[in-house]
Amino acid sequence: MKKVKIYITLKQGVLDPQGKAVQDSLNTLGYEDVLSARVGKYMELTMDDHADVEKQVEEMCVKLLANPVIEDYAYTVEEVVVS
Amino acid sequence: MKKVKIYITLKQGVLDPQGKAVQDSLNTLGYEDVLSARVGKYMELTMDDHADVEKQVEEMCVKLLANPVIEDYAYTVEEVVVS
Amino acid sequence: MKFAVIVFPGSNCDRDMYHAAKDALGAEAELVWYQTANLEDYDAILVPGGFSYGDYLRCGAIAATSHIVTEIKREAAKGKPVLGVCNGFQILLEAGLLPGALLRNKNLKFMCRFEDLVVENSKTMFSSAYEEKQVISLPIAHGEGNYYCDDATLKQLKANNQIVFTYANNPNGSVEDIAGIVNEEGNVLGMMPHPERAVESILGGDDGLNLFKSVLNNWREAYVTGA
Amino acid sequence: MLQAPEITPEVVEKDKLYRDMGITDEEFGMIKKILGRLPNFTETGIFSVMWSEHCSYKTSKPVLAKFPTKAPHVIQGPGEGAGIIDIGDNQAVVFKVESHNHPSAVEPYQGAATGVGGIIRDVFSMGARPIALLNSLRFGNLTSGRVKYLFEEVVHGIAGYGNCVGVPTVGGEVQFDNCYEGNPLVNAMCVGLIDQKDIQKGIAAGIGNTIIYAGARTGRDGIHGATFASEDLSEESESKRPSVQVGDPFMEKLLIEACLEVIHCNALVGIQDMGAAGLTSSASEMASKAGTGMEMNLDLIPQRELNMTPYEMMLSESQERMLLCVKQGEEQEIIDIFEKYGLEAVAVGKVTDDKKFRLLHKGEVAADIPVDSLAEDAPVYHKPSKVPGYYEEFQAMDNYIPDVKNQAEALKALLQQPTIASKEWVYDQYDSMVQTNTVVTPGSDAAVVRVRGYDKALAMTTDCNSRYIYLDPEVGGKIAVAEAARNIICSGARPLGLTDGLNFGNPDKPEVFWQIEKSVDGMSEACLKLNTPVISGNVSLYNESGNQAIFPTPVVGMVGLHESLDHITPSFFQAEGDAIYVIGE
Ligand SMILES: Nc1ncnc2c1ncn2[C@@H]1O[C@H](COP(=O)(O)OP(=O)(O)O)[C@@H](O)[C@H]1O
Repeated sequence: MKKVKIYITLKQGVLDPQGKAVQDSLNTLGYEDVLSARVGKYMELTMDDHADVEKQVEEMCVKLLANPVIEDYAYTVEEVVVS
Repeated sequence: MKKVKIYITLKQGVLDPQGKAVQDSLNTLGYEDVLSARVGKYMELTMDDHADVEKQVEEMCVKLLANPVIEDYAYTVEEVVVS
Repeated sequence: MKFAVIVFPGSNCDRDMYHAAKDALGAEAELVWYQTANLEDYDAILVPGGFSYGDYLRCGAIAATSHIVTEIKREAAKGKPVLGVCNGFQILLEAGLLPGALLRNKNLKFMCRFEDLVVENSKTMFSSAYEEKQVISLPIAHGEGNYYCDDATLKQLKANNQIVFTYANNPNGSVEDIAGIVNEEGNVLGMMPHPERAVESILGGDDGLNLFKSVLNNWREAYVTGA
Repeated sequence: MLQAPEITPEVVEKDKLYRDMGITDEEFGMIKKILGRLPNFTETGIFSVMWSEHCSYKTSKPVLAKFPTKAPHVIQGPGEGAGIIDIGDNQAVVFKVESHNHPSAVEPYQGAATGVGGIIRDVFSMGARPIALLNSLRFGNLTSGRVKYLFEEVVHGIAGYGNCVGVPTVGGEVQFDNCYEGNPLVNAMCVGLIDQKDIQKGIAAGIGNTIIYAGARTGRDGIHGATFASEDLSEESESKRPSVQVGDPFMEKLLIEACLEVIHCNALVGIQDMGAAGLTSSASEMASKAGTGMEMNLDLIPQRELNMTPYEMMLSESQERMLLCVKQGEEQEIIDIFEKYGLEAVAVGKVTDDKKFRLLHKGEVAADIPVDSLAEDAPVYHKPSKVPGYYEEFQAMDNYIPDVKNQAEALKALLQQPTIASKEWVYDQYDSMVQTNTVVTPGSDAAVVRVRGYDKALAMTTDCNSRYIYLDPEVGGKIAVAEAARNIICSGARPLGLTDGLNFGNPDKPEVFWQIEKSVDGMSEACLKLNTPVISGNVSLYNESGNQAIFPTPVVGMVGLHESLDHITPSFFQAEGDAIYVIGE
């Protein structure tokens, strides 16, 4: 089995109102060292082993998981160690 | 400067309707090897250098960024290499 | 003229759209479950608002991968009118039938109220019953209606006169106050405000009715001899 | 405490484990007598939730009996998922209010969201289409960060759920007072519309008929929610809670559509939602109401997590689940409808003739309990009541007449009070127009929703000024009902009836119990005078934190009928030059 971790972030240049709100709240709470915040998505998939896992993940990101107009994505694929 | 990456996930056992919808949709699209999907948040903070960055991040997660009743969090702190 | 109102799991303005077409406009209309094989029998396609698939992942993203969207694309390519409202607009964007994307409202809140819109282009098949620059009032009800596109796309939208409606008082942060756009061919309209909620004066206004009338009139002119 | 198997009945008794579940020593004795043996761990859990205040109304029942509940236009009074009133043309209106106070204090977004989901299920399980939502909220003063957070998240939660399921939120009320600081109140009301021929009941009738489970899978969420709702909020309650219930409004929307299709099947015998105490209460109540028994095989229950014990399955409060009784041999027709909507529907048991509630798990009997002992025959207590000292003090005081020097300043100061100020910030976030029937949107005295296709409309409102009730529960109770009725009348409608949400402190305190009695007396008297029977309601007790009880807050949700759309009157000035009248004293 594989554990796939996918990180989806807003493209540089796309306004991130949620990130802005997080930054403002943190600054208000006294964390003035926070210069910027961006909010994205983090997904974990568990997948059956398969020759093409990486290729499939790439496809899934393009077809569904990320919207190329506004988002970038990155992922890692790890072996699940069954203890 | 530091780049802080924060991963927020739903606690084990907490219902994740979004993850379920993503899994169903991936399965329908033909990715039948996807056995489960969980959707969480991914945040990137840029912070000024500071002795206590780690401590501050820990605090921020507890106070604002994660909801301890239903969410877990993890983070990494990296040096920003200015090129 | 026969309208199809597409019903996705989680659509919730489907009946409202149906009543607008059937009762207020007086045309034929049918609710069409998303697993229906094809849309050949219909003259126009309405993609209603709501929360298809719970708005999970991204609004409209999961619905956009369904088979019926392939059929909508096929009918759109034939030149049939396709109207997407609110979640319907989000689905059309995710499906690539219209350019751009919708982000969360600038204030991060869901908003439900009447807003004034300016009719920027009254030459489309959806807006010909309005006057150019007419100000109309339609309800909005969305949390992610903040229209975004890159500069190149914006230039194109302007050059082709694809911006049909703008907000008089931008409520959500949309680029250039955009509330609704058409595709280059002019037969696919996506908009966040709800024309189907404004077709009877007892519900606060009927400024939305002319949008449906435009579609009907244009269809009659094109297909009904002697009209 | 959750791993049941190794805990023997003897251990449950010896270590008094039942106490942790909220069962008293006397009640444990009653259970032994009912069973004629020691209850096992699972059975003890089942009794504990069914005998909790939330399910059994064991302390409030004698008081509730005072409410007038009958009138020629009442089709269904208290006792089913929601009450029903005739509105002519063979149609009826269905409504009920429900509290979700404790869950909202712990996790405000999900607590409020699942509160909305629960009350919607109560209404569509009667066969009605939900056409409107209202709510009644109480928070501490908006001075602390925690209160602001609770307020914002509760409103987000109500919006998040209601907007997604496509039921307009058309009204409500918000009050801020220090007494709610540690224990906010979140009451939600749902109104539905039904053709009288479609009315359903939550019964498991017909020996041999099949029990079908539909909707979301069962997880370990909210185990012991019902008992939790019947305790005060302490530091402990956070850790006691295994896992918070998360709502899935998308699933609920599909359930609404599927169930409203299923009610037209001849195969359907009864249907009920799984609310508080989930599978346990829905199953045992359906059998008890029908005078039958029920056997379920827990191995067949759709489960979200591995290795769930019978105890966990029976006490889970996972949301968006329904239980149906279906004619034997005609199951597939029903299952097919759920499948069309992508929902799981599984046969899990059958109706029996022995009036027993029997659960099988992995080839063993996990529970075997006389079903009436769980529902109808749960214990009832007559608590002592005592006039509070504060009340006698207040009554002895002279009437206070405020000395207002500058009327304009006083008015401004009043209008700045959050409780009085505009609530637009709240209702702007609710989709109040979906279904395109809302004639009067939030902001008026009562919301008005027309009945499509007929020259009639329904007016609805929630009201309760808890300060008045604190000062004098009996007079305050009358005021609450009268205020609701005035709001309905001002909108141009005739009041039909009401649902009540009784939110009080710990009833074991005689002063609190007195407040409950007196407010119900006052409300009942007003109901009789106004001919507005009580057709449904909800009780939430133990609303205390740090020993401070909330003000007594019996929320009134009232519905009225406009016999013509021409009668609809909004509460704001219409045109310049119109005359303004003041009527009354
Ligand atoms: N305060 C009340 N006034 C009148 N009826 C009430 C009151 N509280 C509860 N009831 C009635 O008792 C029945 C059971 O209530 P409840 O357990 O809340 O319903 P459910 O099982 O749907 O959650 C309902 O029919 C309800 O209308």
